[in-house]
Amino acid sequence: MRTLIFRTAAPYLTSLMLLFSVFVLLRGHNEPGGGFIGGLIAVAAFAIQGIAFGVPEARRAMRFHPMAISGFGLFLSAIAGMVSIVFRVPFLSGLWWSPSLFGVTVDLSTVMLFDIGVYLVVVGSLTSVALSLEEREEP
Amino acid sequence: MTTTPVAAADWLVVAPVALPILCGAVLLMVRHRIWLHAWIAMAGTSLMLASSLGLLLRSLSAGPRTMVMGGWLPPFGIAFTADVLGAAFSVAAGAVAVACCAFSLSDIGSTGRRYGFYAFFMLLMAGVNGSLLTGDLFNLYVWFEVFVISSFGLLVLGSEREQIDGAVKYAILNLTATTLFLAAAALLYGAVGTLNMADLTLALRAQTAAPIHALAGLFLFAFAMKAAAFPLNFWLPASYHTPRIVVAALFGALLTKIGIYALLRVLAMIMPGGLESFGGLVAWAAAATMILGGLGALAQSDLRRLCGFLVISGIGVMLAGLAVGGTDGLSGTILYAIQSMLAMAALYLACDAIRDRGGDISLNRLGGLYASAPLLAAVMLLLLLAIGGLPPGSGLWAKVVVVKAALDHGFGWLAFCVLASGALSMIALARVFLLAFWRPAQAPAASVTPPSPTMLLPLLGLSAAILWIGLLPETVLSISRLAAGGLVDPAAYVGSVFPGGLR
Amino acid sequence: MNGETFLSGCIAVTLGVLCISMALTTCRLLRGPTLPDRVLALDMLTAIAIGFIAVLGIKTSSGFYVDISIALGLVGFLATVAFARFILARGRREADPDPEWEARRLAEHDQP
Amino acid sequence: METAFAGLVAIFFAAAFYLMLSRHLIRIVLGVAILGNAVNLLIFTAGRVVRETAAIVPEGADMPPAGAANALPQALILTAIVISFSFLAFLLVLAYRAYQELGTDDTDGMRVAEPAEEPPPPMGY
Amino acid sequence: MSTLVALLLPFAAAAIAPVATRLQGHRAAWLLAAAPAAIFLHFLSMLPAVAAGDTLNGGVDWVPSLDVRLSWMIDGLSLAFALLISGIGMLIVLYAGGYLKGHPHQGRFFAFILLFMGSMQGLVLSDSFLTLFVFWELTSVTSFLLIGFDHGREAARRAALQALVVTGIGGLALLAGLLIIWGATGKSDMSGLLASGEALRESPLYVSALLLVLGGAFTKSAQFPFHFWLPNAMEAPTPVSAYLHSATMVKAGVYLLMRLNPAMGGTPLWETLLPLFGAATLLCGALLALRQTDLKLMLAYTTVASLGLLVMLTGLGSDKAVEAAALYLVAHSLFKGALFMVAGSIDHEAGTRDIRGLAGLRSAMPVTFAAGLLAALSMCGLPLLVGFLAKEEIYAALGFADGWTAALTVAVLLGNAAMLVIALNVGLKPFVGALPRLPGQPHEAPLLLWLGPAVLAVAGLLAGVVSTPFHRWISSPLATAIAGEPIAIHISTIPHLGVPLLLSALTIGLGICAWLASGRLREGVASLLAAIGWGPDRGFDQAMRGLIRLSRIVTGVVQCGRLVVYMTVTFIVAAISVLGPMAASGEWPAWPALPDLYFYEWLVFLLAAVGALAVLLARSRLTAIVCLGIQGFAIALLFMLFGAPDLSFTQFMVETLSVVILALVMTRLRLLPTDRRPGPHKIVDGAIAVAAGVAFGLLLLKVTQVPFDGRLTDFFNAYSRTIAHGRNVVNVIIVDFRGLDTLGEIAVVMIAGLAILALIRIRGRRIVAARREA
Amino acid sequence: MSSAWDFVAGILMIVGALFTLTAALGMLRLPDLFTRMHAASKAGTLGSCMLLLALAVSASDASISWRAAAGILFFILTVPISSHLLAKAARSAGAPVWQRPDATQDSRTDEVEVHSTRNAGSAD
Amino acid sequence: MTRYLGVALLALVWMAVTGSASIPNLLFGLALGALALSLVRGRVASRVETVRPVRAAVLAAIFVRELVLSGCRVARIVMSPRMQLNPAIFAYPLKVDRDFEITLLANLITLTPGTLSVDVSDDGKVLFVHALDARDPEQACRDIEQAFERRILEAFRR
Ligand code: NA
Ligand code: NA
Repeated sequence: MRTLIFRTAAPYLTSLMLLFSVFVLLRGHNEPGGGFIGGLIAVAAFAIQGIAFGVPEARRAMRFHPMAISGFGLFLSAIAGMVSIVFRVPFLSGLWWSPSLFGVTVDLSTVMLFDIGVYLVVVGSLTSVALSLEEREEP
Repeated sequence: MTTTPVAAADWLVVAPVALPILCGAVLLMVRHRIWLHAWIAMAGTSLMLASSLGLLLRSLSAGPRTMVMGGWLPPFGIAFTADVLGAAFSVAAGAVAVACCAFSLSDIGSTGRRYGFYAFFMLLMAGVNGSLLTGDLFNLYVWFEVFVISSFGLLVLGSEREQIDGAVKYAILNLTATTLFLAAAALLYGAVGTLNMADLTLALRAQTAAPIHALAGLFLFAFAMKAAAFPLNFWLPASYHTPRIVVAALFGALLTKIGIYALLRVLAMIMPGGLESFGGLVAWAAAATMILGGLGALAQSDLRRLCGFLVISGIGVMLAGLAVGGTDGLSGTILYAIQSMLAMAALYLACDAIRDRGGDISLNRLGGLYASAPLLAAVMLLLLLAIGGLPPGSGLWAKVVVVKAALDHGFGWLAFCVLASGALSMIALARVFLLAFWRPAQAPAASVTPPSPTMLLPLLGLSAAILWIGLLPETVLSISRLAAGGLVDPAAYVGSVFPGGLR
Repeated sequence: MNGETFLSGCIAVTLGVLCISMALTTCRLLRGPTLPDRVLALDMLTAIAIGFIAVLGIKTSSGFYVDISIALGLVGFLATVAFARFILARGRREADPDPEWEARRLAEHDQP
Repeated sequence: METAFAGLVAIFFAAAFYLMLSRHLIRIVLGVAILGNAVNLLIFTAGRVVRETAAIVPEGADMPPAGAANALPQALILTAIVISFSFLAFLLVLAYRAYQELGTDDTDGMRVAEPAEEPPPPMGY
Repeated sequence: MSTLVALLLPFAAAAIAPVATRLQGHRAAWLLAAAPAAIFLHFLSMLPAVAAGDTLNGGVDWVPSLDVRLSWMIDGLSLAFALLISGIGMLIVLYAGGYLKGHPHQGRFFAFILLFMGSMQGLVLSDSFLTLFVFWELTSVTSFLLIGFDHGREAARRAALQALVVTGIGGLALLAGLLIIWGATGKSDMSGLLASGEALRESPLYVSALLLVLGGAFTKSAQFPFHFWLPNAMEAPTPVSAYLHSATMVKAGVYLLMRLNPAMGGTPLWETLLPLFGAATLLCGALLALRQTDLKLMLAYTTVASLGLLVMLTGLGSDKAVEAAALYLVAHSLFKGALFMVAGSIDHEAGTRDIRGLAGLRSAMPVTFAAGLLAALSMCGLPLLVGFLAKEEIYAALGFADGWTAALTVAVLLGNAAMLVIALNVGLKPFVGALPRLPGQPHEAPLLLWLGPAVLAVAGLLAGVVSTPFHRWISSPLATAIAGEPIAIHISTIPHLGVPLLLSALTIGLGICAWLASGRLREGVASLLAAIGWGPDRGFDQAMRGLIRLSRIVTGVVQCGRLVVYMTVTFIVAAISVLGPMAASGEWPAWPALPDLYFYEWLVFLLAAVGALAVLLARSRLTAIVCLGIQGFAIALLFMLFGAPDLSFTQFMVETLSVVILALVMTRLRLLPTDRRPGPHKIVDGAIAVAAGVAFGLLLLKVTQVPFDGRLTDFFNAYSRTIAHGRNVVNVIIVDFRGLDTLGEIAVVMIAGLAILALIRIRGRRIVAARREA
Repeated sequence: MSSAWDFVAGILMIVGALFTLTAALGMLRLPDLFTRMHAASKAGTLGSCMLLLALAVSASDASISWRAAAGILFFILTVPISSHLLAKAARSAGAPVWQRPDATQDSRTDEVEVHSTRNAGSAD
Repeated sequence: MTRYLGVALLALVWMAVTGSASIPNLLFGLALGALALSLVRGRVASRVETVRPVRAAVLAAIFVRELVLSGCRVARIVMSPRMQLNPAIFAYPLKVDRDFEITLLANLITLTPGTLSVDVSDDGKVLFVHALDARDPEQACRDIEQAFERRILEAFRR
């Protein structure tokens, strides 16, 4: 959309929204949020980027085709479930690993990996939808 | 709270679902490297079939196998339980998938692949296998949706006017069915407080307060719609003839049978009391379905539409078995479903081959194929026999079992309808044989393409399977008996979910 | 008067007022008369919902409500932008006016 | 409270069904959207309803507060919302493409796949 | 050689037939005929045992779970049939080697005929009901292929379909009948059934079982009114006609009746229906035969008549009748097989089968003439030939005991006279007189063509002349099996004075008179039939067309192509499937108490309801979309008010996005905004919608009134933090406790994205097959 | 938290709610899109911000307050942009600007009142 | 330079939002900030030359006051039985010429009493403003210039 004000503000908003989406994603296990909602916020961010600067620019920004990202997300989630085969526990068992970084314990888990997969699927698929609809709308 | 260590072999329970999901994901990641797609898909479906076979063998030798996702003990986690019924359906579905996948190698072009043919295909299979293996009612809904959305994708891949039109009706009606299934599942949860099928089975045999008849009615409605039973069958003839034929083969073989499977699992196993209160109604619906399917097949000139009505006719026979009930009735349903998967897939693929060789799909213009494609004629003859229920086709035995069960349980008129619908199907297909094969060519032959081995082999493979069931039905028949026995007396199923005692 | 009772009283009043505001905005939303009016009303509704959620956050003294408010604000923003984008595109395509717009255009002038 | 929800669910289902009985794809799609919400509400109600207390374990505690809302139906609804949203998006685009390809949103006019005048099959042998 | 090998050998021979024929041409017939020859010898070796009264049983398990065995029961009946099948089969294979010499698909033909032979042999030997049924239907299928062998002609295709439809459907009736018998007696095989015939006859299911079995037998054996398919089947090459439609397949029905006679026979129903239909068939076949000019058609109609005769005799059930049936069965196979082959040879040599143009072939085709004449005389029932024995026995069986048998006797008399006419027409007329101009150059048929008729004709002579061993080895065991009790046949070719001889003489006299006037007789019959007009043959066409028209009408009504109708029916069914059971079982909810809501909660509920209803009433689609947004928002608020922040969160996001996409997509369509349903239509739709909506509301209310079992949630609450390390129980359920749901869910999201992409990007007819790209 | 903050939060809430109410009233009463946008973008924003502020004030946890502040920031960032876009879109689509019925004829020109030579050209 | 500033700002926002000031969180925030900015790369380059914190704070304070005032004014208009309105759109010639400043000004105008920025001309020289009381557009322009435009220039120019 060719409007100066929106174009000036859009990058700030987009990056803030992306940041917020990651925040929502990561805290989903303890508070409302999680991969799906985080993903939706990220989609909104990319959609704003796309509306402001055009679809090609938004596609460039994403670097990969959105559907490839989506596929990767599903792959990640499925793999997160399959890690448990190594530990002789059932599919999709939550495995936790808490390494210490600078004296702070960081909880890493297959569950989080799974949720990141969800996030990526949502981001990829819905961005793909939004961008391809927007592409058709552009004069 | 969590289960004991799981042997690697137990992963077979989830492999038929996890493998295609993984393949689908990878296919999307390499979306533009088209040459990889066919290889990944072929490998994925083959492995999937292999794991389903392994699962069937295991469930035959060691009874139902359960894996609880995340290791959360049932009924809290989602259980995947492979009993003979699920595993057998899964094997049949896998066989169809391998055949269709191989067939598609020369049938689906680069655009179709780039826009996700194989991804849709793999996820469809994931949904189908998930539906067959899951032991959780809500999870069943999820897998339903997975294969439904994948089927949407496959249906519109090509975006021809006909496809869009068919897809509109298909999508809206199917969506209604799955949504109301979801409502039914939620209501059942609200009434009983659990979603695990084994747990539900136990609970509903104890519970009396739940409005079990109305819930059964709702489930019956939803699944009958998925199965395309009269009067909820509209979506099928409206859409199945529109996509590429290999896609139609996949649909015709699998999707309605999942509806039948769900009817078996949910109504026959979980709420048999609810089903009984509908016995007569199901029988009427079954009769109407099969007669309507047979008549519909006779009325068509487009071979694909004809096949669609034959699918419906078969569904009627399966419903008849369900209406009759008992081990014999249910085993008839199961046997019929299994052989019908193979036969319908083969029939659709044969139609594709007919169109290839004959240059048309309408009975009004086809002809002369007996001379120009004798092998195809042989296959078509076999399919005629299989679907019409004549020896040495596979349908014979299924029909015999259903008819015998119906007669034994005092459903003489239903048995008559089964036989009558078989006769209608036989006439319809015999007319196809007469007109498309025996009748001399109607027009000078267009440029006839020689059949490629990737199209011929799947067809022959399926035919071999059909012939095998027709000639040596004992294996499949005893499997279907075991499967039906598992529904009538679900103790083994429940025991595999709750090994340490009930609940 | 205790702070907590005061607060809970305020919360009840606030929720009521917000609901009334929502109802009023809904009236505008239903009345339109043009798409921008409705979009504006929807935007307003989002804003009210943000406030509503904040009040519920105070009522339950839970931390997560504010996140929902923020997310709602962001997505509501997207909605308005998208609608504006759409109105703009349609406005440019003179050959393709919304029939509704044309129909309401005259009536517009008669309103107070 | 369940009564109020049940009433609302009935209204939603009826509204959805009424819309879906229309000939126009747009109204059908709107009906599908409402139907999704109706079912979500139904799931929510079927798991019984309590006021305000979310099923979140407070910091330092091991369990959610007593009387917290039933978490399971919520999780089910989350899954269902996502799925019905995906379907709605698909249906919408499908409706759009149907309008483009078939030139109408009146489903009575969509007779490409099942034409009104189909040639009869050969009557001979 | 074991009987199992004998059962399977024809199929093996069929498998190698195409290859052998490709390598050896028509000479492969000699090789292929070895299979039936071997089988013939095998069964011949059983004669002593069977003649001594033994029944040989055996078999292997086939489908144990259905109690189906590939088993055989060899008594006089099945052995006689087996010998006829393999013996005539051998001759037919040889005959076909000559008849179809040089035909491009001769190998296929051999395969089909051997397949048929195997099926027929299986049919008569089978002990298990289902095995019998399988072979029964296999004979229908193979005859379909054989009749349609000359598929280029529409008549052949029609005849093939007719045969398949009539005999296939009859087979289905037979299946039902057999299954009923199985259910009624608990026996699934013939040997078992023969031992418990009493139980069956007294069962309440006897009548339906009998009617169904008769349905199978009558269609297969071309009994009136199902007789029409058989003459049409003459479209098949002559070897097929000779084999299937004289000696074997059409006798399957007779075989079945004879087989079941001990178990099902003897009842008033049996003794009425069989003679009645048999006599009707006999007369009908005889009448129709008289009007034919084509040799094969004449024979075909007399076959119909003969089958009627056999059915009638089987139905009468007296010892004499059984004897007559046994004799006539053998005699008919021999003379009719021979005559068919003779007719084929004439056709082959003279190039025509029209009786009016045929004469004087005796010098050109002496061997054929001899064989034909011999067979014809047997058919006429002249002394020395087996046909005579049969006819004498028939008349002996009938007598004039009462009015019923008297009527039957008259029928038989007329029928036999007509058959005599045809016999002379086929076996004599073409050979005598002066040789006219013929399409072909007649000279003696090659060995392969005359061998079959000659052997059969001589066999007929031998059986008549040397009747004592014939009776001992063949006909008496056969009659014994039919009757179910020992019967010894003594009739010899030396005529005894009595009523039978008188009737025989009468028959011959009448027949010769008729033959001499056969031209005028033919015209008379033809004009009679023209006056009747409609017959079941034309009826078949009308039935098929009617069936297709009916199916088009039914399909057009049910599958009308209008989504509105589909939806209407769907929702009506949905409403019924919930409300119906509730009403039937009284599962109504209790009258609920007024909900205790805060006023702002009421307002939110109201907002949701208003939003939803406003969507209905909105006069423009934009308003509708925005109202949709309102109800979505209201629901999100409800979720928030009732302890579901995650849901609320998601609902807000999703609802906003939905509205945006809806508006973006939908407003691009230039459409009339309003609902254009007529008023009454709206009321009906509204009623359906309200009924279905109320159904769900009531069911939900009922469910919430059931005490809730919160085990699952208790578990999740207890272990969410402690084991799954998450404080948000909802999210822990989503990603851990029920992670699989989410995996499926994201698969849906991914696929939906991909499908939408495909939908938007692909624009019609772009997917072309890879092979066309190449 | 001390009860003083509770009072502050309560008052903020009430005032915020009243602002929201006026905005909603304005939405209903004001004559055209642009004037309604004034109500929404000013009173509405103020109301919501005050409610968020009340949340920040009453929050037990500093991080919540921080997030509430971030929310206010986001809100103030987004509202003017979205209303600008909507106004621009509506104007370019031809939305009429309401003027007093009793205004003089020359001031009813409906379009931009030019008071400087610099901006004689139209925007679009 | 501004790129790193942006990353740092985003990291700060991250820490505020997550409510944790630990070093891993800071590092993580920096990484996320860098990632987020890289996704909108090229679009945030060198808009802001300099920031004078005090002036900016003053601007912010004035803005808050104006916001409250504008809310009150809308309330007064809406609540009055006969709404005193004289709305119109007028053009405002811009002095600021950088995108960032124009945006800021337009946003401030929108949130403050009686005015609403509708559009910016394509050349970025004119701002079209809708005013509730447009009886004296000249005065309105002067008000805007005095209240905001001058202060923006002060806050963000050397
Ligand atoms: Na989530
Ligand atoms: Na969550």
